[in-house]
Amino acid sequence: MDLVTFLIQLLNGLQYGLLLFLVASGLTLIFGIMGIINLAHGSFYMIGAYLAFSLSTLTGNLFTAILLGIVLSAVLGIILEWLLISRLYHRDHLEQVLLTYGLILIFEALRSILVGDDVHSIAIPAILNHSIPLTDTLSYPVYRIFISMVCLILAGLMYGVIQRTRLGMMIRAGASNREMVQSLGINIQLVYRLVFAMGFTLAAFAGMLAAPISSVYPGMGDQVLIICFVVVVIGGIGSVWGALVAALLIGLVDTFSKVFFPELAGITVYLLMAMVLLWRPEGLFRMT
Amino acid sequence: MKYSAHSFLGLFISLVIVGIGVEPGQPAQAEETKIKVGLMLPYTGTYAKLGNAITNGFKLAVAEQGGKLGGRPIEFFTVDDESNPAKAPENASKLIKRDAVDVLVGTVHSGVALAMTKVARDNKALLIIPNAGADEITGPLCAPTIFRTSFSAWQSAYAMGKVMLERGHKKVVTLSWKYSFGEQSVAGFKEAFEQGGGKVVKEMYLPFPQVEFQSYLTEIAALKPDAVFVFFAGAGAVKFVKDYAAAGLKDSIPLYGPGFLTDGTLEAQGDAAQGLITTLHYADGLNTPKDNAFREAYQKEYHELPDVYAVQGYDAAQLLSAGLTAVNGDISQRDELIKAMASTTLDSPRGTVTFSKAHNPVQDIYLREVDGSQNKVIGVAVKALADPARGCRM
Amino acid sequence: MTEAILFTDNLSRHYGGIAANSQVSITLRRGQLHAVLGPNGAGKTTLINLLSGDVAASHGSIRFGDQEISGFSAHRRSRIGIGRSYQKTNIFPSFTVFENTRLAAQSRQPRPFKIFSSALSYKEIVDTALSALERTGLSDRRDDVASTLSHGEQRQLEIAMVLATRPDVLLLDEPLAGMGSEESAQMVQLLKQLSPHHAILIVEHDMDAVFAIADVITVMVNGQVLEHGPPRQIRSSVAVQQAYLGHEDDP
Amino acid sequence: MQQIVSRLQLPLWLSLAVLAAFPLFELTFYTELLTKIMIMAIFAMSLDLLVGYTGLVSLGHAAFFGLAGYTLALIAPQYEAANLWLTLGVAILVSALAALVIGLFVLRTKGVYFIMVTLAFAQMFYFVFHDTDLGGGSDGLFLYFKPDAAIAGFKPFDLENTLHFYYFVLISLVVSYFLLCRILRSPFGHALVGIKTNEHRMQSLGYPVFYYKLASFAIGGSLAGFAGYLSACQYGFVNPEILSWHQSGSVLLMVILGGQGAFYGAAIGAFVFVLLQEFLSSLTKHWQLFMGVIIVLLVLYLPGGLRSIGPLLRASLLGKTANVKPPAGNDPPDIAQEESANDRSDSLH
Repeated sequence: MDLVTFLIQLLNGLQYGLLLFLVASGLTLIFGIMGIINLAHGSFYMIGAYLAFSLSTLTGNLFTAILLGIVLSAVLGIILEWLLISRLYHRDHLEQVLLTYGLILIFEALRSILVGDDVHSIAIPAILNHSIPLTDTLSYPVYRIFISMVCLILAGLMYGVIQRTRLGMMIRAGASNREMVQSLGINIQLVYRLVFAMGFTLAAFAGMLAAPISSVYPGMGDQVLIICFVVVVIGGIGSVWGALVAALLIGLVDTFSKVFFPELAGITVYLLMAMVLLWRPEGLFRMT
Repeated sequence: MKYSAHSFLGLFISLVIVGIGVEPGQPAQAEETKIKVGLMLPYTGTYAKLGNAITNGFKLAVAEQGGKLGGRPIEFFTVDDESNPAKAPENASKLIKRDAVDVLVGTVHSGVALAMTKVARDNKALLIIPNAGADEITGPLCAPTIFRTSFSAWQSAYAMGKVMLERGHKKVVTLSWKYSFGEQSVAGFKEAFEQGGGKVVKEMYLPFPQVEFQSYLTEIAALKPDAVFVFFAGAGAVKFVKDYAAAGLKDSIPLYGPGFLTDGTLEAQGDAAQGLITTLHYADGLNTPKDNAFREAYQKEYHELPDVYAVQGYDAAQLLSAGLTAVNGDISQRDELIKAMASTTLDSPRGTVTFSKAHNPVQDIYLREVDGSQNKVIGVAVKALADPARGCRM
Repeated sequence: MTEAILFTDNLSRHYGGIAANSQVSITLRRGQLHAVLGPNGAGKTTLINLLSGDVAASHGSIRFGDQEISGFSAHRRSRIGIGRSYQKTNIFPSFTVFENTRLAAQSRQPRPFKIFSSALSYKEIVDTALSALERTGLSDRRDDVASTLSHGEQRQLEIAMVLATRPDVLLLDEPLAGMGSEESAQMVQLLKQLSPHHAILIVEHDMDAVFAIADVITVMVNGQVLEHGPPRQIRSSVAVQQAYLGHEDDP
Repeated sequence: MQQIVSRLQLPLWLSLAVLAAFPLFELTFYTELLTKIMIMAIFAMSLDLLVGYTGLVSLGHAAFFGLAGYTLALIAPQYEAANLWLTLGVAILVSALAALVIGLFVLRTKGVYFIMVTLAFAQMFYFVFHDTDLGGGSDGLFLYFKPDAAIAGFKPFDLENTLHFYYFVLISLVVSYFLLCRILRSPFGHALVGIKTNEHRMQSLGYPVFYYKLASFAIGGSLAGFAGYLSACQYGFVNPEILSWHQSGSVLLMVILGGQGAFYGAAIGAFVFVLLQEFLSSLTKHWQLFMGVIIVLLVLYLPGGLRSIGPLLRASLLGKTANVKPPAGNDPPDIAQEESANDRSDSLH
């Protein structure tokens, strides 16, 4: 493999990893702060992608669709938390698993009823629909670079919010000591609602961003969910920083294993997880 | 104290068991004359659209004959196979054993179809496959009672091998999903292509149904072949064609494949698919009287244009009709029925279709070019191509 | 001098920059009831946790007889004869009182993975459990579900479970906490009975009880040993009075 | 001793009698459906040992089910019947070994981690069979003959016969049930329940908790393998989907539906789940919507599963308000109830 190809593959891996991070960060926040294991997180990604499809068909513009989609998914997240998730805080993980598993079935069925089972694609907005020539045969799509930039900016924003703001302080405190937060007079219920809506929106947003390059199809949330679990296990539950590192790691391992051991490509990320478990059962960046 | 709880549950189990024992919906014995057709097709999931098109095609053919085939009214039993092979044996046996259908029709997904084939062989049931192209079905698994009205994986890929040679390509990379239909397509292509002196420099596979192609595209760009042969369908086809174009490869390395690459997906693929050359046993713009009539009737009935799957469903009913007509609707004359079906010549919208010894269609494979939202016919790649039916002992 | 069973040498445990225990060196002897006193946060429970293996030591050594055990897991320490009770009642609330102690006794069964014989068919284990219940005065409640016991009874059960594991060393974290005076007296009586055959370390706030039964007292402040000696010496220690007894908050 | 037929036994024996008599109706399809349900019941009971009695919420239990099925399909000769006893032994052994090895990894984690990690490991096995040529890739493998039960020339029964297969599975179900009840009654079983209830205390009482959990995980995995073997036999077909996480999710659902912490509850769960699925999917193609709603309602309003309906009804009939809502997730597993299914002669109460 020559250097240019290697660098391009590196770019591919990073781009995939950054997108994974966007989905997984919501999952890890919901885990870490609310103590909820959410199997429906993949469905949120799917919902985002279908929102992007429906809304961009409706408005004719992907950016408008994404803006509307963000608002809608935040509202959906708040409703879902209020209606169902809020009843799970004092339940054990088993019941959380089941309820959110039920949600997957419901969301998939609703998707089928409302939008149908067809595969749809979404046009890349004209200003981003270019490619940068890299070699005489290969160009790199600008839209993929755009996605990576957006993911990076969001990662930075999240870091800022969690480290610098009052909400971030509540989030950090909530993760380490729920009772203490309550005794400080912070409305934990409100924090939870915001965090859940944020997690929902992050996953949905990732789905919207990815929709033009992945197309929109039934069952698209499943694969994402399980890989996100691996990200969270490797990174450490509740650690956004860990999720970033793990997602990039998985992006790279997955991309290069496809090149070097195509037969084992599906398995390598799980082997990586097994190794991390042996070394650090609590993940690389367990929040303490 | 615990007694009542447990007896309640025991009673419950008993009731449930007895309940299902009583429930089975035996169709009324009175109408003996009805032919029971079991449609086992995907009505949910990725292939739902294909399942519906096949059903529509089948029912259109039945309707054209006044709701009867071979003079007998048809009663439909439907099962959604969800394209899930794990549930396939059970679903097939549901139709055969519970509903006691006379003919089983299905399905789209090859894995499900293989399981159906097994159940049909075990129960000696009559099976008509309106899509799934796994070579084995009319190869090692062939049986007198099993027919296919669609294609084998080998057929359209083999034709493409010839086409790409004619177009002067020597060095080719292949890419496909790693499952039997994909591998068989690549094998069929390779057979024709390398016989004619071409060379496949690399065979690449990715697990079904993954759609993250970027690293494979990078490798194709690094290998710089004359052309690329791919097998993808549905969602994967949409994404691959778009990614191929976005990576800038469309203009430098031509892309070919069996027609599933651009069938039913053109709306989603948009500009990225324009000009792609594919091979398949059906095409838009055939402009034969039969095809025109079929298209008009289909559009009138279902308010959309038919696709290749609708044709295959339509032909499944035509094939059954040919058999039933020969025995005057007496389905108990199994041997006569099968003989008539195997030797029939179908007047299909796609052209004339006969059946090989292994009961796979012998048909023209068209060369098509994407033009707008249509796969326009631009020629015939191979005339009356028959699957070699390797491994079939019949 | 009575037989020394458990030693610690410069035992320390740090949480971040805070030392919960710092260079604690004590010796537990069979036949000696060793009480640990100190204000809240002095590191008494941490000491028990360190000895029982619930918490790993940052530095220092723990020896059991002539064996270095600071690397042993909690269950291994229990199996060599170190039993502990908890400050916050830590039982199996949904089991019967009998099953709580029986399970404790069963932990000493030589072949743990026998999977086809009835748990109730091991007479020795059953007897051990019954005797532990009898010693703690819970015999007549043995068929009740543990969560229905009163707080004091649950404390007794806590001790019964430790006894059922037949330990040489007993680490008791506030066994009298929340008990009525009658129950307290009963427990004190029990401790006196147990003392000759066991090495006992007890963390307790009830001063009267401690001075009545302890053979040796260690006073801890801020994770460190302040004073060490027989009750008389501790009572007269100026340092202890200043640091602890002077502003005792427990009545 | 005088209670030969205990309170629990009567309904259980009744159900057994109904099951034993069912083939007399000669409804081939439903006999086969019941066969499948009984296999799923074994599978669900094996998971209940982990979830309901050891406190290990595994979302990857299908791995062992599928592994045994694949083992059979891989070692069976293509053109003749395999030996039942040999292949069954090998298949269960493979599942047990896999459970031991996976257990070494996953049992290093707890709680939410455990759930995710079991899911991920099962997914790894899924990809092994899905992506490589080992087991026919995503198309799976066929088994053209059911295993042969002959021992030294004597053939006690023929699995190709639907009825024989039905009774073979029925006996397997009964044997599995009593085996599990016996394990539960043993010191080992009592220790497992102790671990579920208060793992920390078990540790400080001197139990090497890790090894107990590992043993439980291996037993559960083996029994799941037994079920997977039977399932592969029944349909003569294995496919990666049998180890998919939806399969793991379904079996977990069966356990909870029936009520965890009682093996007969898991069996009831399997019956109700499969029948419900049959029923809903015959009504509408969007049956998943109803299934999802039922699951959500189950979690919200009946966390104790169907098993808790009886007490709930009684409580509301008698106007009691106490105990109507079972303490979620912390239900004491019914050692006593399971035991009563066996004889109580050695009870010391």
